[in-house]
Amino acid sequence: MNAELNFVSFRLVAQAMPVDPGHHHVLQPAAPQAGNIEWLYWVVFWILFAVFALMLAGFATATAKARVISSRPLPIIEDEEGDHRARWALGSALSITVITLFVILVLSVVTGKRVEGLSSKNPVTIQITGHQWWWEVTYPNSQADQTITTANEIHVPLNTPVVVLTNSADVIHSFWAPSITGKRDLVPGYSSAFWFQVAKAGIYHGQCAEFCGLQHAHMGLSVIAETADKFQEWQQRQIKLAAEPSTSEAIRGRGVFLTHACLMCHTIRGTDAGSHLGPDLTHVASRKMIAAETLPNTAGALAGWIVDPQRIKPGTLMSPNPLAPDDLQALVVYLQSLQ
Amino acid sequence: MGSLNEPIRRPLTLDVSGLPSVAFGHRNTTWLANVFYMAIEAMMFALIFAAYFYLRTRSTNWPPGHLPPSLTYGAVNAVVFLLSIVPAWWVRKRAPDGDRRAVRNGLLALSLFAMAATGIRVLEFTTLNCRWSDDAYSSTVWVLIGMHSGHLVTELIETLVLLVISFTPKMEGTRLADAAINSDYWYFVVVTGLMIDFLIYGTTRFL
Amino acid sequence: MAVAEPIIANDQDTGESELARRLARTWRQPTGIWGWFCNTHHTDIGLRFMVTAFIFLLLGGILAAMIRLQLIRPESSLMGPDLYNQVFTMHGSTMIFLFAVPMMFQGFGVYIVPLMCGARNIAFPRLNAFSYYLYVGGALVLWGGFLTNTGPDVGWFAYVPLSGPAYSPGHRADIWSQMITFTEVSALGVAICLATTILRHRAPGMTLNRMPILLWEKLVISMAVIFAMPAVMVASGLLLLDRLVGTHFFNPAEGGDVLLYQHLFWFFGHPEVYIIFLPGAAIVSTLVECFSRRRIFGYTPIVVAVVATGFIGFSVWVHHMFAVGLPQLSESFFTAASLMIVIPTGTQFFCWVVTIWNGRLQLRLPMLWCFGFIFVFLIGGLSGVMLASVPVDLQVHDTYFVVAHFHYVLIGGALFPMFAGIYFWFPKMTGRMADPTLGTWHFWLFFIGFNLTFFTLHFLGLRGMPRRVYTYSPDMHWHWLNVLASSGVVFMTAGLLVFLANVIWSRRVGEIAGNNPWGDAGLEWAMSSPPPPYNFLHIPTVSGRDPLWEDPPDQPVVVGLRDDIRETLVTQSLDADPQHKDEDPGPSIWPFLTALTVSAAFVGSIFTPWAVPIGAPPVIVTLIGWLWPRGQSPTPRPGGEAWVR
Amino acid sequence: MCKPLHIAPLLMAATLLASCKREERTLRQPPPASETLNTIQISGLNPGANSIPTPPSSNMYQESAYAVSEGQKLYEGYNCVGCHAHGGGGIGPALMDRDWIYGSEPGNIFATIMQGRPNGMPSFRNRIPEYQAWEIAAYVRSMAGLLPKGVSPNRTDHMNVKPAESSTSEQTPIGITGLPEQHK
Repeated sequence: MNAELNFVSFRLVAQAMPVDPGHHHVLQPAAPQAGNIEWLYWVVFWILFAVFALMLAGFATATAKARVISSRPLPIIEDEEGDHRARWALGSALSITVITLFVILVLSVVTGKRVEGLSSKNPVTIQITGHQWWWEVTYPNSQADQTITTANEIHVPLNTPVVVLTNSADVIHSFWAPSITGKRDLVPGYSSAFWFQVAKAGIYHGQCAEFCGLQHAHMGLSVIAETADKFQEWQQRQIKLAAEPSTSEAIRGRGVFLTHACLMCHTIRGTDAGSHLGPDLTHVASRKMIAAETLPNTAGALAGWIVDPQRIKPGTLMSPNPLAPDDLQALVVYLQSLQ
Repeated sequence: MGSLNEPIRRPLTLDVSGLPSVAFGHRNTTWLANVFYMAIEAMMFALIFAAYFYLRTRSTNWPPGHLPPSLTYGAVNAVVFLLSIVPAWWVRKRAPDGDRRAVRNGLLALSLFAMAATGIRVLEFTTLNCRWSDDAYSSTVWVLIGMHSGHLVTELIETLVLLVISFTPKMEGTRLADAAINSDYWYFVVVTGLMIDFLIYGTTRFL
Repeated sequence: MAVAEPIIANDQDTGESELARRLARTWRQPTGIWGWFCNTHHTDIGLRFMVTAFIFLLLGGILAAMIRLQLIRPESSLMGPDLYNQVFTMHGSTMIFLFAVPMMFQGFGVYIVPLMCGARNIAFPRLNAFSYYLYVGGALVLWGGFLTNTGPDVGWFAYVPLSGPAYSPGHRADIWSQMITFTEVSALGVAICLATTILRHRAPGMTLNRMPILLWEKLVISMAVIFAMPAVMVASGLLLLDRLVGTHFFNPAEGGDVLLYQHLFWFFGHPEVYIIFLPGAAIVSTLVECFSRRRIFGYTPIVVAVVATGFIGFSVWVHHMFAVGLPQLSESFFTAASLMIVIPTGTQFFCWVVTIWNGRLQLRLPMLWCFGFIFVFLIGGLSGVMLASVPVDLQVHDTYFVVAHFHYVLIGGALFPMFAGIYFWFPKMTGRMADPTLGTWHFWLFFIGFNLTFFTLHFLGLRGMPRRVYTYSPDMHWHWLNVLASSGVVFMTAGLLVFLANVIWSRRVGEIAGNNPWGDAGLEWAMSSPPPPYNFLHIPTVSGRDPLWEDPPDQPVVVGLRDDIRETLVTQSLDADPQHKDEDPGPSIWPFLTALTVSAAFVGSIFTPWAVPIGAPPVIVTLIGWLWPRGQSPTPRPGGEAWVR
Repeated sequence: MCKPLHIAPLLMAATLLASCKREERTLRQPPPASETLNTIQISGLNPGANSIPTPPSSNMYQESAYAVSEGQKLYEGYNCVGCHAHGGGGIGPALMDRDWIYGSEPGNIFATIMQGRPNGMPSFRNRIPEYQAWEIAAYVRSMAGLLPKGVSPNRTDHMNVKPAESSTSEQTPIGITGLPEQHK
């Protein structure tokens, strides 16, 4: 019965529509944090490259100078004098080493301060909770109905400090968006905080960096940096309850959602579905990707994911849903209406 | 500087035929191995002590939701440990003199003390006021006492084996040295035992 | 049996061959299958360690090839996540616990150290044999698990809570945890044997000040093992308790703490790196001296550096945990400590340059591998400096950049020196020279393949590819770099095949080596190749750091050790003055039987806690069998000369 | 003489298979075996008389540590805890004791989850996929000590509210044991 839908395999989807997952490069920073680290990286790199070149030159010169070709053991050299002469060389080499290391230490500590020290007021606060294998993203607000909950996509306003509070629901995960800042582990039993501030509008890809089980490879996220206006607009939309379905197919789709396995795990605010085992789907259609940045959020991919998620992310807690084709169609239409 | 390929004549010798073949104390190689062994064990205890204090910082109350372990048996065992130092010291003192009778009596007394300590330890488990699967605190207490009990039993068996040997003619030089090393190890068991007592009976009350 | 007259040196011309015959009979190891399990001679056990570890290098290499094959294209369906996670965990665990330490520390140490000390056997040879069997037991447990789909799938570090009872069902993590117990007990046993041998069985005259650098490093490593390995045993032991009897050490909901595990693990994990690297550095120091044909420059600075490395190695573990978000002050401290490691390592590099500079370099095969080490390890060490810096580490931690870094450090620090050492001591072990042409092919194939694979991984890391992912999306553009990295595997495999061919061929028909083919200074070259079961006809005495180079022709030898029992000489720790005689316990089946009972208890406790009380009595019985006195030596009496208090 | 040699590989193969089952991670479930359940009459009054659904492959879930662990996650996630607590019972009956009102066989528990029972247990048909219901059934049985210890989880990372599944002693279920007479 689900055979006709199996063609929606991941690979087909991926080939049909290549998606740009966003910037994801340590050396292409888009935020002052990653920028400072990139600067430090290159400074340290060139210092060490010089060290490397000097050491190799030393060995090469020594080899060229001392090499004797012989396949029998040569007699031993008595060279007290040579030892004596070389002492200053060892001493000065070590002094240079110590000075170099000290410079690197100072640069590192200073950069660390610049990366971590929070200077600005009125930050946007985001709570990120790691799950096997997706990210729960909450924008807490003192009024419960103003709190936004979404998954895997983090919208942030440009040039505004963003404080990220981290937590984990199961095992250790690690939040990492290389173009923005270094990583931070999400450790169960610990809540910690770090901050960043994006300077360039765009979509930045991130990925879980701590091994967290079967689908560690498919635990992506994206940071979407946009102007303050756009961010406000997005926020206002997200606060709303789910849109009422307008077409008959969408209404049917909501029925499918509420009478099948979907409601056991997912929340759609404004309906009876209120479980927090899986991502909140109240505004699922506003996201670019699904399944923790594994598939593009298109009708085909969504249908393929609902029918057989284990094909795409083997081991995920989401069960296969062998729905009748028109039920599936209606469900997808409904989900796509949840802007 | 001799050439490498010439046959080397060796007219000079260092004659060691007169050297002794039994050594006591720090000269004995087994003594050295025992020191290394104790270092390994001490490291393990130290790490679990560290874990104990580390976990302490993760709870507001200590012990969390339990009564501290009852003092009775712990206190009795501490006294037994302290008294047992006497026969251990006696064995260690008399062994280098080759006094087999004194060593045998010392080993007998030491094994009685070790048996008493083991017996009391069994009772001690019943008065810890927690079960290992209750929480992290209880787990640590059980592992500390459990690990130490393992050492206690090992030491008891070792002493008993030495005691049996001491009744045979095999109780000669090297075995006497072993008996002395066994005393060193007993000291180690006593010291770690007292430290653990302090940790689980003391810090739960005073910290 | 009558007590034989000690051979007195004056009539040594007639006595030498007779003495050799008697010693050979006294020190003979039993043969046959039963005898194989009774053997306690260090050269045999050392070779077994090396051969077994090499087999696991090959097996771990096959797993590595599987990983590279899987990653050669995006969304590859070659392996699913379940198998892939087992494969990379097995690769790491095999290489660290079943190859690197058993080869570099146990294998080379057990084989070379007693020979370099001038001893007839290792101290506590039965403990040494027992350690070998336990190591094999651990290896069988791990690979047996893997072959029955019970291979650990939680990473070689097995972080909780992923490896805990809630997220790792079945016995996979238990297998990992008990493999740790097996291999660490084995390493600890060998550490005790080696440290005691070095401190008590050195030839008279080999004061601490004259000890070869290799012995210094083995001593420091033994100490590092003694103080570091307990940490991982505690970590894996507590993990096992959490999984087996439901304790709460790592359960945050009940006052446990998941970072406690990381602290314990890395308190072992970082010294472990030096336990693997220092033997490599020791081999390089030995070879640089030999092939520069002069005393090594900077003996004292090198020794100080080695000891310092041993100490500093214990104060840097937190740099594996920068990403958990520690206070800035402690981050700066651990950055500084991690950078400090460069100073002793740099010292060794500078001393090697000077030694070569002022010497007459013979670039023979083992030395070629040393240059390979210098190039590769230098890159790894310098990228390590980058990782010591917290901000940079936060970016590249847990990416392929780190994978590249530690393969440069570990393959550079262990595998290259290992091949150097094998080619160097091959004549001593087999009596024949390894073929230098094949060895050179081996070098270049391996060197090119290695750099192709692992240098590329740096770029993947900077492009944001995390470690331990079983696949990646084609949209991430990591594809071609992965193809490039995987292509290096072909060269490395070819290199290893050439090596195996070389060993098989040279062992049979290689050039006969003689006692000291390289003209080296160490005492291990003073006897025939391969060494006789008694090692030294006369235990030598030593008057300098490079005995075979410096000792005058009339350097005294030790006489007066009995040749009818396995008598050994014990010397003082510092000055190596003869102190007393000891008796080597000789071959015995009991270490093997004890290893069997201990293994049964360890394996049983994967499944039930009752294995401990049930498994203990057989262990006790075999231990008593092992230690029960059996000697026929006459009883020394107090007051007699054979007695020292 | 030869016979023991022949048996050895067999034994090895047997242990191998046994461990395979325990360690198997069946990530892609087979399609639902049958639609039988939909045709079963919902009659809460006499459930023992119904034919008991059998799992797709015999004991596939009972012998897999992974399936039991998944069942545990679902038990928490689907809020079974809300009524049954962590096995100790509350609004709903206790699950870790010997009393089985509707039978202790996996099929009974499966039917209970799918059909619901009078006095409060709702039906989860169409809500919980069949394989997940089997996994939950396996976990429920592990709480009562009816599964081998090797597959039962020892503790969760939650508050410690009950003894470990694998430390629960073997129990003889009382009440309806589940197997219809003719099967016994």
